[in-house]
Amino acid sequence: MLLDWLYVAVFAVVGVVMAGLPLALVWALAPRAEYPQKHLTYESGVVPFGQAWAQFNIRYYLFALVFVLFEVEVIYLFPWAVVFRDFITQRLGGFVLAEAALFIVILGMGLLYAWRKGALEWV
Amino acid sequence: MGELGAFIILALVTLLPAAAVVTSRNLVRAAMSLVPSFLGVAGLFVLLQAEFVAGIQILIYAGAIAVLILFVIMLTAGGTGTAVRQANEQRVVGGLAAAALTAALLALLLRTAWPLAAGSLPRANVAAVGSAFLTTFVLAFEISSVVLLVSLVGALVIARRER
Amino acid sequence: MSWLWEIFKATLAAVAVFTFLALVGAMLGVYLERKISGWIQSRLGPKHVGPQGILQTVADTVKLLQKENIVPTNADAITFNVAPLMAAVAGLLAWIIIPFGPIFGRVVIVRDINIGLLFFIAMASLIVIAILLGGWSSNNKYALLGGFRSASQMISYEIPLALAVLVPVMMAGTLSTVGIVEAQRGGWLGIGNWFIFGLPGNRWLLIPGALAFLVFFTAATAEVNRVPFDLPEAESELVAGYFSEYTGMRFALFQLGEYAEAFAMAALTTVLFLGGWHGPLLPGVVWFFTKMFALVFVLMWVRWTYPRLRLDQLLHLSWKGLVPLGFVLVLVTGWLLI
Amino acid sequence: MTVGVNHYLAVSALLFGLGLYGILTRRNAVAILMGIELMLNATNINLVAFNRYVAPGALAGHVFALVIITLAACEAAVGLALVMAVYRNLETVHVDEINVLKW
Repeated sequence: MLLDWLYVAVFAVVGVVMAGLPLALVWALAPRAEYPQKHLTYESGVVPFGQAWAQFNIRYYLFALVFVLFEVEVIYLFPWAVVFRDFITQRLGGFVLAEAALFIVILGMGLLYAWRKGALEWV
Repeated sequence: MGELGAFIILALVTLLPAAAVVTSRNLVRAAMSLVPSFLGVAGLFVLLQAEFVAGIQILIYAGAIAVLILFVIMLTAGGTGTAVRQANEQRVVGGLAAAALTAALLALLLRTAWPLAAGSLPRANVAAVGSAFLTTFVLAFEISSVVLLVSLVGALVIARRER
Repeated sequence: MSWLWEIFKATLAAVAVFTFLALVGAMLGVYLERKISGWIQSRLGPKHVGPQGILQTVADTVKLLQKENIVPTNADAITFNVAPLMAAVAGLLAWIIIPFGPIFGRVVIVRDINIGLLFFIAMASLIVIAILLGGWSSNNKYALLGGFRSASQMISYEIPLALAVLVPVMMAGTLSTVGIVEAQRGGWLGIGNWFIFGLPGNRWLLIPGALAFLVFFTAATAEVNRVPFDLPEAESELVAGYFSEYTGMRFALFQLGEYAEAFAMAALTTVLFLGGWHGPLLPGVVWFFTKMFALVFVLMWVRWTYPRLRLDQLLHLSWKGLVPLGFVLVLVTGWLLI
Repeated sequence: MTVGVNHYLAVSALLFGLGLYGILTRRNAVAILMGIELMLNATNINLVAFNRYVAPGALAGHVFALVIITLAACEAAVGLALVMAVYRNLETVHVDEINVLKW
């Protein structure tokens, strides 16, 4: 089991090195013509004005919020899904399904609430 | 020998970015260095044979909570935090207090003789966690959905201006 | 020192998978995309460089190598460089759990992690961070907004992706990809037991299986920002989405990450629903690659047939369509399995 | 020598201290939340370490750590909702500027 994750770590390190290789090549090969106008950000031709940081709008946050809370639900459903068939063989399938159904219904009410209150609207 | 080397690397990968999170002046860089710290902790979980918890740590912490924190930082113009002083004036006192607590914790944790038990965790720990959730910890399983619902409703009410 | 030998083998595997992704994923993918879109619009696509334009993407890469890397004024240089690396590495890591099929009786897979699918979805969720950081660090209003929109789209489609994955996991009872493909063995003509056709025991599972396939493939298309969900980098929308400030090779790294993820999603769909390497006559690996490239063809074919969804329609489809459908599918599969 | 439970306890104590330092000395509400996340991670390391070394039979430590991750997500969600509400009304996220008891 440790070996699998050793492969993951080595893959990450080798990935960063291999992805960095072309960047290093470009650093070595590419020409450098430094003049300030080139570094201006591209605002489709218009001279950039003001700071880049977005003005305040809440809907991005609402979607991230609903995402986090529904992603957390995955913690409970993944082990349930893996172990579901074993419980069926032990004749406990109905009981286990009822547990998960209760879990999903409660969270479904959360989604319904967000839907009715318009938190999922983009406008 | 290998496991100790892996442990040291992962401990560094956890602690150094965590130090960067609490001391960095640029807020988005602080949030960015939060991600390797979470991945380091996930690595420690793997060394502790807690594979499912490591997967969930990567998925929820590094993939969802870090994204939420990045969103809020960028939305509240925290990104411009570079110009604003980040640490408040009680930096020295805070540092001392934190160091004192850490020293006390270390003394307490390292000196007590924990009742170590031999044996190793079940290999397929997703199935083991699943059956634990569905049999012995059913209450935690169901209460968590209620907690999620309550926090979703609460967060939506707080964040949105009532129209 | 056995683990030193293991690290050596892992590096070899990593280099092999990365070159496979860079060559087949990025270069061949871009070439196929241009040829297929040309063919769909009854024009020829690249033809001059090399026979039938096969070397076109090689020429593009060499050109990219000479492009200067420009970092916009007072952008955060470190984040600006880290974001494309993160996207490319996350795309690469997703390939660890993809089983290519048996050669000489042994299944060719980098490592069969026993929380395979959870690891895959975790890697897919790391790309959102790379996109957000890329958008923010370019210090360009449009790149930042493009980063927000693209990140919102990708996180909204991660929930249906995870829910659709639950259906095959419930049928197979394991998270490891090899286990899921093994559970789809046998059946009529070697096809009967694919999860898209339900389990041999009860064929009623055909309905949730096929629906889960559709939900998964739609969510996968959205995860990879391809039309009809490629609003963030659409020409008609913001300048060029989150990578409008990225020039030269860094832009190519974002593309490599995206194509690697697109191929990984196509490969995972074959593993989960279309029986991985199972097929009537041909050897396993051939079946796996034909199914994978068939799905890649569908991804490219959809690009020229569907109009682009507006962002609110896109989020509407996910939160009000796919997520409730995902919940219902999980419950129906559970009910049918009892 | 092999990695014992004390190694993990040392790492989690240090992480806990870093998180506490972050909370005590940061002005930005979101940075304080990051400190809280670090402290929660430290407790998770402890739980999983004890489960591995002290009680390897049942998976109580893993389940507890998963519930803590759930609560950390809920806490982050509600905490950041508060930060957004404060930012909308008071135009600031710096905690020492939020001293007006009335909105």
